[in-house]
Amino acid sequence: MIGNFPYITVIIYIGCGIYILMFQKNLIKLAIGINLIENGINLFLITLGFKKGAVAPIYTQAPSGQSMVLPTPQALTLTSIVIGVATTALILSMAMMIYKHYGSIEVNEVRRLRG
Amino acid sequence: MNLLNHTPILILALPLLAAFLIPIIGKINKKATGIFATLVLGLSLILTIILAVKILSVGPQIYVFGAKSPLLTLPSSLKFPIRIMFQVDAMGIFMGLITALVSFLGAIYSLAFIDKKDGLDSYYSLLLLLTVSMFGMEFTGDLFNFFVFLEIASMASVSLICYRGTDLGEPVEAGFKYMVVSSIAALMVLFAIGIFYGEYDVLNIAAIASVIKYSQLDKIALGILVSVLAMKAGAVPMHMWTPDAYSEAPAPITMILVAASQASLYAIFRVVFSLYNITLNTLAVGWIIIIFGLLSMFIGVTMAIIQKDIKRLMAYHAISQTGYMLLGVGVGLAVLANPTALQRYGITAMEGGIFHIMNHAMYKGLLFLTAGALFFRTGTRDLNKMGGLAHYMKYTTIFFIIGAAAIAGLPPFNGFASKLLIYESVYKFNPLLSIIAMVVSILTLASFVKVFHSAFLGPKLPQFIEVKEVPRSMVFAMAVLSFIIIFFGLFPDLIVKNLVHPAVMSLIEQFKYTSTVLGGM
Amino acid sequence: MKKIIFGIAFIVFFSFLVISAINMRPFGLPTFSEMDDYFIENAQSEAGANNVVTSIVFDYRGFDTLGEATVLFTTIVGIVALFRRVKK
Amino acid sequence: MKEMSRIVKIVTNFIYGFIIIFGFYIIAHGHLTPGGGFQGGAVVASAFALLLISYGQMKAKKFLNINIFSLLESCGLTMFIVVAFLGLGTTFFYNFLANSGSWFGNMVIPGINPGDMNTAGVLPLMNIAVGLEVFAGLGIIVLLMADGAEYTKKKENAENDR
Repeated sequence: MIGNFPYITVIIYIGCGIYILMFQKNLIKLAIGINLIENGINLFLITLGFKKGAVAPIYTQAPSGQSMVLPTPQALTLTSIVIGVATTALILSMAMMIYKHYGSIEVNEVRRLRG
Repeated sequence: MNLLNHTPILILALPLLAAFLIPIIGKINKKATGIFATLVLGLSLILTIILAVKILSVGPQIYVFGAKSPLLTLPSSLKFPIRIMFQVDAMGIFMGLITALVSFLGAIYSLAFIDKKDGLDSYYSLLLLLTVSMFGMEFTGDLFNFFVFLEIASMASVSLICYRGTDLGEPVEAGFKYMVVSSIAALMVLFAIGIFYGEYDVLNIAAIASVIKYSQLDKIALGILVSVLAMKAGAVPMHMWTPDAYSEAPAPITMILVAASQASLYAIFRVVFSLYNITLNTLAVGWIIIIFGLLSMFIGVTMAIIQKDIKRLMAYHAISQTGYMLLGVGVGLAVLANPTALQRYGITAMEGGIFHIMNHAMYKGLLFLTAGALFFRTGTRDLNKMGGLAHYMKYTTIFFIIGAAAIAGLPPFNGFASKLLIYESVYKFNPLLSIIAMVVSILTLASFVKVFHSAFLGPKLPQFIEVKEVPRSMVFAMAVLSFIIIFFGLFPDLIVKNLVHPAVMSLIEQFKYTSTVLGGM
Repeated sequence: MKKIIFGIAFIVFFSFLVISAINMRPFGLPTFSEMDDYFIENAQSEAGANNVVTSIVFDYRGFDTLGEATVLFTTIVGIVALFRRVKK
Repeated sequence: MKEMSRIVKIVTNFIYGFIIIFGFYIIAHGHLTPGGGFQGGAVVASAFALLLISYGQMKAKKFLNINIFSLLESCGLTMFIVVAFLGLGTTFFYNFLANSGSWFGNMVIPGINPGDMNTAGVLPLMNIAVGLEVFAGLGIIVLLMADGAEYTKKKENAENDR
């Protein structure tokens, strides 16, 4: 159980992001919440790929005689980080446009679509 | 070097290359982007038909990326695949046909629908990217690749929903809502992929399906995947984004969004049937999907009756029709364990559910295009302001009648064919479900009669004097859809026998799915 | 009332995540890793690159990276479409 | 965004060249050292963000032109997918240049080696293509969002005047 402590901290990190998404009313805070979950899940993928006492999987001037960390989660996380950048850029631009049209970024005031 | 065994990737790579070139072409001359995009989508439609004929005759197609030959799934020293591969079986190409047809007609429709002043190259580039991402979601055999295409689909559809958002407030709000929902969905899918990678250290769907043990972790991963993809497909508990997104997007884009949310529905079936199949206890998960379907059916139609805006009304109907598909396939899944019940009515229920996906894409697309035609000419979507349009727009009225009759399930049209399959088989499983399905179908008919009366009938209103029929390219797109609806309605068994049945069998037989990869050609 | 429903949903979902974290594989010692061992041994010979991660990103799983570049391109075209000046 | 003080501008004039070179170093050595197309592109884009902030949004428009970035981005992506298409002889993403003795085709000494630039076939080409696309794309995002901030702020000033 104690061996999995890194996973639990990552899950708490994701939990904060989900808490923000559920209970905050400001659009920018929603963007921060989504970013928190994004980074949390990237951390989760990276902690999956760790091997005790291992080196980064690069052969240029690597210290000899050491095993190497699992490379696949790092490749997946690379893709997921760029997706996080794209998501945040799009959400912030939309928040700007909503502020331009509605004059406010509180979720309660931005509610013209009803029913 | 014959291009025929490269068809799965050419269907996807050509529109992608076109999407990258369009900003450059847009700088040269504005009009060319529309025609170029339509030609490329037409080409990929032809390639999809070629691939469909090949798959239905020969069998599932594999395409491995970067290997010595397209069929080399396993590297020499390993027992499971390490590269990304396309695994297109009958179910995948069935959805691919819907995607190709819907996006080709959407491109033709938007040639006349989108005003030529500005932002044209962005529009067509996003339309191509949305099509590419739907193809990717339906053809891929790799979990992480599915997540990347799910993300492209949500990005492209959000940008297209906000397309009219430069001077209007509502589209951006609808886009924001959809963006938040789909980024949570994509992140939770990534979390489930992390769980599968942590457990089995492999990312290929067929490889995971062969080693899956339905442990505590797999139950959680299944729960996350089904609930999140149902949210993306617009099932009830999280359907709040559907009416806003469908009503604020331009009409051809709404038609493609319907097909995009059906791609997430396909993903649920792929996860439940190809990844887990017998290992999950089919009765419980089947009943969960049935309950999702029932809720979607009932709440969708009850909310639809009270709507004033024509596109919001049709959006709620889209939710209720998704309920039919979930009901049909849910019943099929519930009886997957005992073969006798499966033979008796399980397969017909799934055939009804999956055939309903194709029919729904057709007639819901036609209805949204007619709503777009009304908006194009009258500039309003509010039913109270419209009236007496039948006098001026003859063709649109005929197409609307065909669409409304098809969605209500009247005999000569395709809606009836698939709904009948669902009623029959679901009645044998549990009579109450079938009765609810029929009641919902009647309510659907009631709400569309209301729409027809308030929008088309009535005296000639003064402010619509100069309204005339929509341009030819829009009429052509609607005509093709209504021809397909009538053709499917008159010869349903032709379609069910050699298109829907192989799709259902490819979902049910998990062994065939895994052996094509691990058996290795 | 809405807050209570959200609160319960949040706690249920969070407990799902914690359970999955607890019986995930032990942190430092991965139980299965044949795919990654294959990459570590064969990346140099097959893809010819010293950096195994880059050889995965661009050669073994190159199609993901194409999808990845498409995500960035979609976002940029979406933002260009959002902030375009509507010429009256 | 208003422009920053003179000291910041002088330091920026001095530094931004080195940031761009460092970014291209990461892109070019993607297959040897940690890094690659995405990371290098982001470093170069940070140089553009630095220029934008220090010179303010109006002045930065003169030397950070969106059309050039859009052109660069489309060329980068087209180069990427064309390189992938070239492998179509066998399969879509086939690494036809690796160990083939032509452009980037030298054999790699197995095990730990000092690293030779002329290896890993298609990878350096793809790294450059993706790096081009990422830094042009992030440049566009930074400029457009700065432009959007101005565009929405004008709404505030309009409201205050009314």
